[in-house]
Amino acid sequence: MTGTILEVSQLKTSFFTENGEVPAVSDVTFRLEKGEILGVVGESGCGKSVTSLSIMGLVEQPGKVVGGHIAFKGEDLTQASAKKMRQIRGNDIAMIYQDPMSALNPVHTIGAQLMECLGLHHKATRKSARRQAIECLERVGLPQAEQLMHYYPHQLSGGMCQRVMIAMAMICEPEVLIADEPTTALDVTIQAQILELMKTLNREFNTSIIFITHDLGVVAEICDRVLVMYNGRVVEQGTIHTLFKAPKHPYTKGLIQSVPDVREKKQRLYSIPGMVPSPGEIKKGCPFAPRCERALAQCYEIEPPFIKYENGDAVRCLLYEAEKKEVTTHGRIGDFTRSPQPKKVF
Amino acid sequence: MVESETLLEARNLRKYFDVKGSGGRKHPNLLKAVDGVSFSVSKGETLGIVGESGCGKSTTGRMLLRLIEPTAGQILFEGRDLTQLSQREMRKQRRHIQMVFQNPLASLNPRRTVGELLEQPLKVHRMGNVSERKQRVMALLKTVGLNETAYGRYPHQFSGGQRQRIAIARALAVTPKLIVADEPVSALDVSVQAQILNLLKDLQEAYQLTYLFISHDLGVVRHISDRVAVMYLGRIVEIASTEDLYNDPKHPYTQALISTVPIPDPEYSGERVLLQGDIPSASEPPSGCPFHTRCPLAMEACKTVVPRLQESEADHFVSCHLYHKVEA
Amino acid sequence: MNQTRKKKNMNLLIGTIILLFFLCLMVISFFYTPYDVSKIQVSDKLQSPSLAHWLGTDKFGRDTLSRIMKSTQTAFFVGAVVVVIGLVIGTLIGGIAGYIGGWIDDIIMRFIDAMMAFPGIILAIMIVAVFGTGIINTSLALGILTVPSIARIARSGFIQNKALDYVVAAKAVGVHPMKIVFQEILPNVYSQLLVAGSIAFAGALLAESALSYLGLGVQPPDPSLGQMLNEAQEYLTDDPWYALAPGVTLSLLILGFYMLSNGLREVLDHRLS
Amino acid sequence: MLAYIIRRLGLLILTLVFISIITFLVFQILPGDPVQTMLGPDADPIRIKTLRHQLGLDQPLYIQYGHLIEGFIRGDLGQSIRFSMPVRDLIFDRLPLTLSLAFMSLIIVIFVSIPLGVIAARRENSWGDLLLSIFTQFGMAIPSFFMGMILILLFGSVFSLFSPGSYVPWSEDFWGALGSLLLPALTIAIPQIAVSYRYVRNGVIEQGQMDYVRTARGKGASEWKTLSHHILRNSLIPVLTILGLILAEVVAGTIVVEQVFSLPGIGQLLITSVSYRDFPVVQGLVLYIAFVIVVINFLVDILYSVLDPRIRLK
Repeated sequence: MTGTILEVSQLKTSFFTENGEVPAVSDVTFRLEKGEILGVVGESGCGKSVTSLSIMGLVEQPGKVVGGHIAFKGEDLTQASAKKMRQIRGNDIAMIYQDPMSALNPVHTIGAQLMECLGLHHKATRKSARRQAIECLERVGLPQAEQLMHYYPHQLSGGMCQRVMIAMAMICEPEVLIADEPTTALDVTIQAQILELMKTLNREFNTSIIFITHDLGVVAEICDRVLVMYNGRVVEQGTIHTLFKAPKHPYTKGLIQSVPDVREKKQRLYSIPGMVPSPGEIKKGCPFAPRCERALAQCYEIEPPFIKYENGDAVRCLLYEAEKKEVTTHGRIGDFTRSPQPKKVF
Repeated sequence: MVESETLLEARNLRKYFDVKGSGGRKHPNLLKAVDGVSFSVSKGETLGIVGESGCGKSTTGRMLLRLIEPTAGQILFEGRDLTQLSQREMRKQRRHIQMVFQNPLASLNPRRTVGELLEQPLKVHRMGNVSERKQRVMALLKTVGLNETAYGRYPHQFSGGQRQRIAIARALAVTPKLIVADEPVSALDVSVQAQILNLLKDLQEAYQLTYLFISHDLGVVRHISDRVAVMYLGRIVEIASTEDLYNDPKHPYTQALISTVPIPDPEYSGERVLLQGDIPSASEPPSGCPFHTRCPLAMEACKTVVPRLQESEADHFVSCHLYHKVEA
Repeated sequence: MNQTRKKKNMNLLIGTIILLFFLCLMVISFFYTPYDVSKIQVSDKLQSPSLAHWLGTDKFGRDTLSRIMKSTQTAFFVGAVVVVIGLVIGTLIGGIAGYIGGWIDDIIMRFIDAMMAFPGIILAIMIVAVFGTGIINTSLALGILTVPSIARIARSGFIQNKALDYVVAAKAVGVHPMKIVFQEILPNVYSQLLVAGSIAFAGALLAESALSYLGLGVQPPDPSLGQMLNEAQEYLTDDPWYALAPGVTLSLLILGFYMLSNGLREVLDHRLS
Repeated sequence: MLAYIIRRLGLLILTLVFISIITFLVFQILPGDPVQTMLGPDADPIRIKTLRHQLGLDQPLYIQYGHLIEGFIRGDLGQSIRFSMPVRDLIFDRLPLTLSLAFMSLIIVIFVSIPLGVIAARRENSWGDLLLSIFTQFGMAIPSFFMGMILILLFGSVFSLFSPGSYVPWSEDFWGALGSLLLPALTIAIPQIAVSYRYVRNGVIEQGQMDYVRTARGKGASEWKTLSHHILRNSLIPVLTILGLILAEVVAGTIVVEQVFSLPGIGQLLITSVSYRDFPVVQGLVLYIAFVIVVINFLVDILYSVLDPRIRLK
């Protein structure tokens, strides 16, 4: 269960609006190892969802992937034909979304929607597709799967819909599952159930998961490694242990400190001053500089380099340039030495 | 705990909604959004109300201002029963109880400038003349950390956090005694959420405000509240001081709720209580204890007998048969 | 996105230009028309356009341009009366139904649904059949017929806005209900009503001309475009100009109002997004 | 589902009662005595009285209303004053023509507007879309009687394909009947195509942005499959809601267009009856037309619930 399954390098996705080109994602580089859960965390507008849609080839007009590579098992998805992408989507890379209620088609039954996936990728008979669908529903912990096949999405609760979505994503046994804020719309007790389910599936099927969220608690609970994104860039990357214990980037530090803790009462929360910039708002220098307490004069001038460390961690901040071990200005994937496998949490 | 003066007391509040449809006219389905809720808020404290979606926390908050008319129960504000007031008297009372909503963009009329929005409560309650009002608005903007140039601009020209500051300034305008904040930081990013929480704390200190803080986020509630009430299916299942409730939760639901909050610390290895199944629908609540369908510790009695909210330790109330003998 | 913005300006721009042109024509016609509208000159009948008669003449030799100019008076008068009646009564009824809700809303909506089930023109014919024809009766009949559709729009606007937090927030501040209706909700609904009003204007022009064409609307000597088309129909193949001139005028007028409404709607959508 | 149908049926009856009351009131209570209007201002008072009695107008209102409803249910709508024959027979003579005209128009509307709307939505903001939106604005702005004249002018004089006023009944010559009805049907259909086209276009665009469409693409469904299987079904639901309105307009359209093409249908009967103040005929016609439209609206509602499980399974 080793090996890299997905490599994203220098991904750039822009939206072409009346105000010209607005980059939603600029220079995102990471790799996803087989069987790991990679967290992507950041606030609204940081480009985390656009990154996932870019991988799926589902960025819609007026958006477009304008640069970089997405290598899936050696094939560059940015260059793949529409037909090839359709074969990969749902079969090799599947996705689940934030709002499970609206992500299911209201006029088709659960069964029909599940079986559609099989029909698209495997030439299964109706009977065997039906059997597989029912099995899949049972696997995600839905009771009375048989009857559920005839239900419509509006007859189920949010938590059940998300289970159906997961079943739908897993039915073709994909190697990569992209989960875009899958628990944000759910209550805490239901969120816990879904997180548990995803951990189990990850363990059982060795599926690699990209888990997008804004909730640091969720990241700490489920992920092996994390990317922190800000304004379309990866600002820090590391295993959850190093990232939470010794965050490097001032933004990561601020973010971790500003979360109220359910275990203890802090007298005062740390808060990052200012507000989240919209994509394309900051044209020069480090996008976090205006909110950064440790910003240097040159932070407003130079785009900081993506500094990578031996152990696979990386940070995009001028403060660490002095102690850099290995610097690459544009962070090409081949330039950094292979990191040791991240430690499994379970 | 030091006994302090009670500002507001809710007694046995209930709100039943008629659900149109299958029930027909003779047997309308009753949705018991809030089913007998009692609590009190002392001057200067923050009472947090926490619970999952559909537990009735928002309805409770809105009933305190009679934005939703209670089906039954009393709301004593400074000893006066608000449910007995005429509409006219109630409008006057609203000067003392203000509200902050979850989505600031929706709660600010898009066609009014920030100046107009902040002046409106002053005008309604006939406070000051034109120039005094303008002065007050400018002062308010400063208080919540906004620039004076905000005066002539429209809500959509601000970011989410700034809009919430505007909404808070509007609530502050008439120097209320109580502010009901309904999920005021849920729509905000983490970094901005911290700013608004700090602002609320600062304002409380500066103006001796009393808050009723409604949220689904247990971390946020812990941070801001002095006491916390946990709601489930229209009832309060536990109410205690924040420290007691979080360090020693009594009700199995509270225990599960606190244990399932993801902790931003990968080393943390607390035990998680995973609840099975979904929250039942409020229009078809279970018999007995509303939580018994998901409770890991449910007993036979829980299915039939509704537990009452009773003191189990000093100032720690819980509604669970585990702590009180079942009364036939 | 770029293109929609251009198109939006186009709708509003062209619509306004067309309507301003006809408004000017109407204003001028109060003081001046090239020929006397009712002057019959049989020797000049059924002429094609010429320098003397820019748009030709009708079967009695009357100047078509002059008659079209006078007809715009009728068109704008009927349209204005219809829209005013529709907007005032419709907003009132719809607003009450939407804001108060409950059984009052149920009853009003049943009544409106029943009225909407009738094709408008049939109701108009029915009313005209009883009250008699003529410009005033036609306007009143069409005005009443416009009420349901506007009431529906007003109602849904009030219902939408009533549930929004800013209305609840105004209540929480202690604003009087009447002030909430007029100062908070209405300004957020009136842009929708403006759009509905300009569509209703187009609808009124369509219905009035249809009635007049059928001989059941505006009666001579009041000039009307529908009437002119009716007269022209028998000469269609031999003297197409006779029908084309009033027909094109009518279509342009209606088009102007439709474009105006589309333009307004797009401006509105843009502002809200 | 059954509960839904029963509730709709209740609404249907309620609407019918409302409509009959409106019709009744317009003809009975409003100022302007119909008998006086019928016979002219200087009519003989005795004749007025006799006619009033004949029509049952001297009875109390509720009895008159009862008679109207009773007659309507039995299919008896009284005698035409002008033609001295039962109103029912007059209507049934002309019904086939008007019905086939309305039906043809509806078919044209559906088969033209849906593909056009889908195409425009898929190429949103392209030149084709822009052009279609201009065309449809014209389609809505040109009054049907003028549109009819333009078509007669084009197909009649320019291409000599059609001669107006040459109606052939279905029983005599099928193709002839079809030919003589095609232009009028098209005339009625054009503005409704414009209306329906917009709903289809906006529906497809709106539904195309929904999350479930992304899900379908995420599963690997092709564009065609996504459109046909997911988007179209959902976007036709709002189109159905205006189908009732379109239908009412189509029926209204026949009245005017029959006049343009000199077709002896219901519309012509209505107009002549109004001109001759033949009130029993007018009242009967209005009631029947309203009845038909309300029943069709009811059927549309049922169809709506079949297409949308959220309503069916509430």
